[in-house]
Amino acid sequence: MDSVALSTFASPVILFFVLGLLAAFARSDLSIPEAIAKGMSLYLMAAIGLKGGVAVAKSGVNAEIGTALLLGLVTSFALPFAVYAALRAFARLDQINAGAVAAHYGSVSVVTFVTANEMLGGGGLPVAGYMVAVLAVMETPAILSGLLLARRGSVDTGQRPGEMLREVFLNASVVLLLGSFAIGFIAGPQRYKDVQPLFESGFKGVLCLFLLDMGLIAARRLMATRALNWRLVALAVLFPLVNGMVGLIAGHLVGLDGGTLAAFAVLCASASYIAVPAAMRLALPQADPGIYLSMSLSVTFPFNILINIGLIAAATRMLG
Amino acid sequence: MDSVALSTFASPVILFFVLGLLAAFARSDLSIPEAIAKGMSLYLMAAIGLKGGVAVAKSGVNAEIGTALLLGLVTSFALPFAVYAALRAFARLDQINAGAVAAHYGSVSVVTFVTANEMLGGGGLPVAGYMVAVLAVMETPAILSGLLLARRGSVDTGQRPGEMLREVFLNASVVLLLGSFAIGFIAGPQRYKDVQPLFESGFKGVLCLFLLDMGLIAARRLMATRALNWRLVALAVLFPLVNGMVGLIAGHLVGLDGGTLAAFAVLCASASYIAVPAAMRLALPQADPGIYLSMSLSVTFPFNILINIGLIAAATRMLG
Amino acid sequence: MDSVALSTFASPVILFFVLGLLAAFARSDLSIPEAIAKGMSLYLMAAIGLKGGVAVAKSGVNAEIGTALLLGLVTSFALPFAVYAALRAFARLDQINAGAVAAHYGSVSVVTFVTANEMLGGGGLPVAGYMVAVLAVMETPAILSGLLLARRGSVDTGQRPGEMLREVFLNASVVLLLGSFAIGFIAGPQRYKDVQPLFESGFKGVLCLFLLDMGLIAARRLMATRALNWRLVALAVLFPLVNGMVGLIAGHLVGLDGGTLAAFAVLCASASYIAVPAAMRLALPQADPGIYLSMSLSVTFPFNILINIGLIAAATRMLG
Amino acid sequence: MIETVIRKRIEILADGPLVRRVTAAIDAAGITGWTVLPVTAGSGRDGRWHEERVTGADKALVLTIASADKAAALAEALAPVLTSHGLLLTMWDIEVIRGERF
Amino acid sequence: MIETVIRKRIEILADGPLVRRVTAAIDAAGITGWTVLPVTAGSGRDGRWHEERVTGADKALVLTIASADKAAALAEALAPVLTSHGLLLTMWDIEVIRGERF
Amino acid sequence: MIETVIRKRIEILADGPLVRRVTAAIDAAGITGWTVLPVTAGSGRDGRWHEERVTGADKALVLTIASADKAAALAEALAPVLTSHGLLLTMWDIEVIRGERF
Ligand SMILES: Nc1ncnc2c1ncn2[C@@H]1O[C@H](COP(=O)(O)O)[C@@H](O)[C@H]1O
Ligand SMILES: Nc1ncnc2c1ncn2[C@@H]1O[C@H](COP(=O)(O)O)[C@@H](O)[C@H]1O
Ligand SMILES: Nc1ncnc2c1ncn2[C@@H]1O[C@H](COP(=O)(O)O)[C@@H](O)[C@H]1O
Ligand code: NA
Ligand code: NA
Ligand code: NA
Repeated sequence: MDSVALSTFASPVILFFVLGLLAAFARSDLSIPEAIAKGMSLYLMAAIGLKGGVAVAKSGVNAEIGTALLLGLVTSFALPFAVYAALRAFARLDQINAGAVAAHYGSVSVVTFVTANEMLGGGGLPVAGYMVAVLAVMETPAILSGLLLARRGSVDTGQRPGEMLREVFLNASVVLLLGSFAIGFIAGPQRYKDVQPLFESGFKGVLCLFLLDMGLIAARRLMATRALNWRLVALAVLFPLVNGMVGLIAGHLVGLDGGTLAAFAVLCASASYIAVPAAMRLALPQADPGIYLSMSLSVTFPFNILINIGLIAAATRMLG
Repeated sequence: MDSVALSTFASPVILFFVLGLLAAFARSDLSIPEAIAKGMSLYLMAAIGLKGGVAVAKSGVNAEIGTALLLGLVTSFALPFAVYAALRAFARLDQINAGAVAAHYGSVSVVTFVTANEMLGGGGLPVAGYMVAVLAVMETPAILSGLLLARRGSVDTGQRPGEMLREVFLNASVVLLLGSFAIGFIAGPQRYKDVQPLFESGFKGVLCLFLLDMGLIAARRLMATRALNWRLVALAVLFPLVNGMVGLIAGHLVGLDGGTLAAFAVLCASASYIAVPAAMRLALPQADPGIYLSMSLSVTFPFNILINIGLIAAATRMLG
Repeated sequence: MDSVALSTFASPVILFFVLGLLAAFARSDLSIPEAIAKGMSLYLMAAIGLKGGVAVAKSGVNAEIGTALLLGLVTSFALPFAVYAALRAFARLDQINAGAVAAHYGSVSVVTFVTANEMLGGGGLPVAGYMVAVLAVMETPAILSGLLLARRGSVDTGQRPGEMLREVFLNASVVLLLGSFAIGFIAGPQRYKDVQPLFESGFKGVLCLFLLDMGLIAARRLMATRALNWRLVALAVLFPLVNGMVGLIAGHLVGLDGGTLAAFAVLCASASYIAVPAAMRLALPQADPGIYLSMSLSVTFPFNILINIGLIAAATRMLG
Repeated sequence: MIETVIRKRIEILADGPLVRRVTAAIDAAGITGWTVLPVTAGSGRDGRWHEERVTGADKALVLTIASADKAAALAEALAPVLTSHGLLLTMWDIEVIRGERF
Repeated sequence: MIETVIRKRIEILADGPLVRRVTAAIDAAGITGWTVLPVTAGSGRDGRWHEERVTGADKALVLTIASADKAAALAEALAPVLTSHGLLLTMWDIEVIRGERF
Repeated sequence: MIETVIRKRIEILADGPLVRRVTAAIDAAGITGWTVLPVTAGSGRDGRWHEERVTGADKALVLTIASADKAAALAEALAPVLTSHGLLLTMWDIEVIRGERF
């Protein structure tokens, strides 16, 4: 294994996540107030958005960015189809639940991306700033394909389409990520200096505390769920592995490399547990949150953080 | 236009405010938990209080401070009379609502002051530390004049006068501003060093996130209000222009100059949307919060942040 | 008096505590949202845990640590017996309330420790990193002795013993303190650098705001309480004095010295107002929270912060 | 003695993302207002949840006061969503002062 | 079977700055206690509001349990404020255990 | 017209550390679910308290809907804790839609 993978378990960021998992499994009453957790997630998104925008202001806009954005859009839209097929065939999930779960795996997890960013950067694989924009555009196309799959080709949600589209394209994390990306880009490196202490020096520490909370939430949900069976758990490990490799190959083919390639693979490997569940509550209320949240949050998320980011980093090094 | 005004729209602080406005107008569901917003406003007040107190500990107490405090007291008490007359004559507001709105314009907005402080300091117009104390003393006299106007010369509020006075003189922001000002003054530059990283390095970043929230709140209120008409909107733009000029002239006459003069003008131009509304709920419940909050928060506040601070900076430079 | 004691009242940390006390006594409506206060207390615990663990990773594990941990365990278990006797004899408290109060004085206050750490370190008496672990092990043994005393030798709590033990040994602060201590120890000084800006630079500033809140809470509770009489107040001042001296002598005998000895004495002098009250609600619901919270939080805590830490520092210097 | 009138109080527990739809139904039923209360944890047939606004797994309680007619109309309007989206609706009689508002 | 008695439950929705006055009225009516619940959003004749503690535009729900007599006295005492300050008061019968407290 | 059935609504105010015990009793009574609401302040015979989660002095309101039988069983089961731990329990009749769940 690779130095990134090796040093993973001695990094405070990962250790706090493990502490959260262990504390919840031991049924400790440790918990972080909801408002604080929400505040930290807003902070993390604003910070990576800004940082990405400033990086692009420095490096300039180029064709590679367009390619990556397009690839992101296509992948997010396409991945759910394969995921859906596996869920139907192997886990024998009904159409609605399979569609809902598929949407989660096509979309992305912001925290997985942020953690990968830190670990890759620290391991000599720096990630291009524009990947924040790729992250943002990959959040929502999967929702559309998930709905198409769940509803036999119709995305009619019984609600005003405007509400659904707003929910999808103006959801909080997309707006905040793209908004602070734009702010970083407009302000540029010089003016960014003023706000750098908060958004850059504090970043890793906040990530520690946020992952502590994510560990608590993931483990508590896992213990409370009645919806998982071994087939679903197996798929929740397989999806990030396979999707990560798909991302690695697709990214390599269009010319991404190094940390940027690895980050793209991580995006493909990650599953949403914020934006997509909220959309599913509205559009597919019959789907069981016990299934999709437990898979994405309690199995795939820890697997990505603890193991898969390291694997992807190793595979990237082999490629380049 | 002036460099301060020019660089305004590329500063992250302002851009986050604009992001909040745009996100709310686009009906995004982006929002910052109330407890976080409250926490940030307490942080901002403690930070400017401390900084001001330390600055005065360095520069020493002098007659100028006494003059500025007195001028602040008088202006805050006097401005509502002119504002009231305009509201009655031009917007044909009834006496009670006119009195309530007038109280807001005599009082001040802490966030407008903080933002001006950053923009003026960054634009070569540093503000004297004691202006924090002026800010604090200007918060409440306007409440008395507003009540006098609304109640035809009587401030009887149907409540125990003790409660009203406590509300006015011991309200949270006055206590925190003056308290941390005193702490900064007692501790002095040397002992301030220990807490400087939190209160100074993080300051601009927190201001960004706080203004993001203010943008969301201001725009959402504007869209939901049914209480504004064009006359009220026009006055909500006119008041900061005129009051700012009044402040500039009055401050100039008593000998203020540079950033300190500009900051005083900004205080006159700004309108309260925290302390005064709370006092009005108690003392003038018949007044419509839809009017006074929409005017001060949704029109005057953005106008000051985006345009008027720049204008005042330019005018100050012309004076000096 | 000693320089530590002298400079106490000019330190921002202490001044914010005094501001909180004064604001509450003046009935200002200043208050810090509960979620923010909880978030700050989690931050403070994670930060001292990390720092302690990193320090031990640097200094290495040695026999002194084992001695100190053992002494901590024994003292926390033993102190309640003396406290109980005094409460019964002098304040004529009934058995249940005396047992509940005794548990508080055997246990420790995290914030008192943190404040002492800062003040001692700043006054030339640095505290060994492993004292964080001592703090954590001293939180809970006193609960057992308190229950033994309150229930005439039986700790049967009418609840499943598992629940009680979990409450005691896996309570949030023990888990977070020991967990982040372990993380600091595993990560070591090098990897700690990444998270240092958040956890170290911001520390004193956060402590200021947290003590502001503690001042508000302590004074408000004091004003609202009907449960205290002069005998209880006298004991709430006497306990920290006597327990501090007991800690100083015991620590001196086993070979602790300097800041480490002083910190141990402060732990003995301090009384819990977080972990123990929660345990008492479950196990001794008949005990009156008005008594134990008012004594530990509203009398002993301010007395320790404002006076006793300084006295202990002075006594430590005389010893060594 | 102060005069009171009898009205219906309706409380609806809904997932966070659905609250907007519930309040829109209240507005559409011609009811004068509503108030939202936070909830922090719960348990039902779908298992437990705990204040996880981070994962969107939050709920809220919408409370509204209306005349019996309007309350019935609201219940009727919400009925399909109640079943499909697992909302919880409870309703009872209360006395209000200044009842002409409702 | 456990014994229950009938009492009144009163809930009053008030602006944040007014909560202190409502609880003072409850204390003055000789009622043994009260409890405050947070609310996060609402809509009424004056338009919508949303958890804006920053602008002081927050509300809270004060809940108190009392005998019918004391409840009536409280309603009477609050009546003027109800109208002038736009409070919302609802009241209904409930069963309580250990009713002698109230 | 939509069909409603009558059920009991029970609300229990409990200290934070005790909430787990209350919900366990609800589960044990065979009731399908419960919901927890936050509370921020209160006053009773033991004096006042104000959102002090820091000192563990917090409370919560547990709400559950059940048939009259199960409600009575729950009240019976909680009765000893009610007295010893100072819980506050109120109960009243409500109409629910899709009542077969409860
Ligand atoms: N019918 C209603 N049901 C529930 N809450 C209401 C109702 N009407 C008003 N409210 C609440 O009371 C507040 C003030 O109402 P109003 O005085 O009509 O603006 C609103 O913002 C709502 O939170
Ligand atoms: N009459 C009441 N109405 C509403 N809440 C009450 C009442 N009495 C007590 N409470 C609540 O129950 C808590 C404990 O009451 P007590 O056991 O009397 O101290 C108080 O702090 C209040 O939050
Ligand atoms: N009997 C009940 N009493 C109170 N709340 C309930 C009850 N049943 C369900 N709930 C609430 O409604 C939510 C959804 O319930 P369910 O659809 O049964 O999973 C739960 O998570 C609880 O918060
Ligand atoms: Na994905
Ligand atoms: Na002004
Ligand atoms: Na102790």
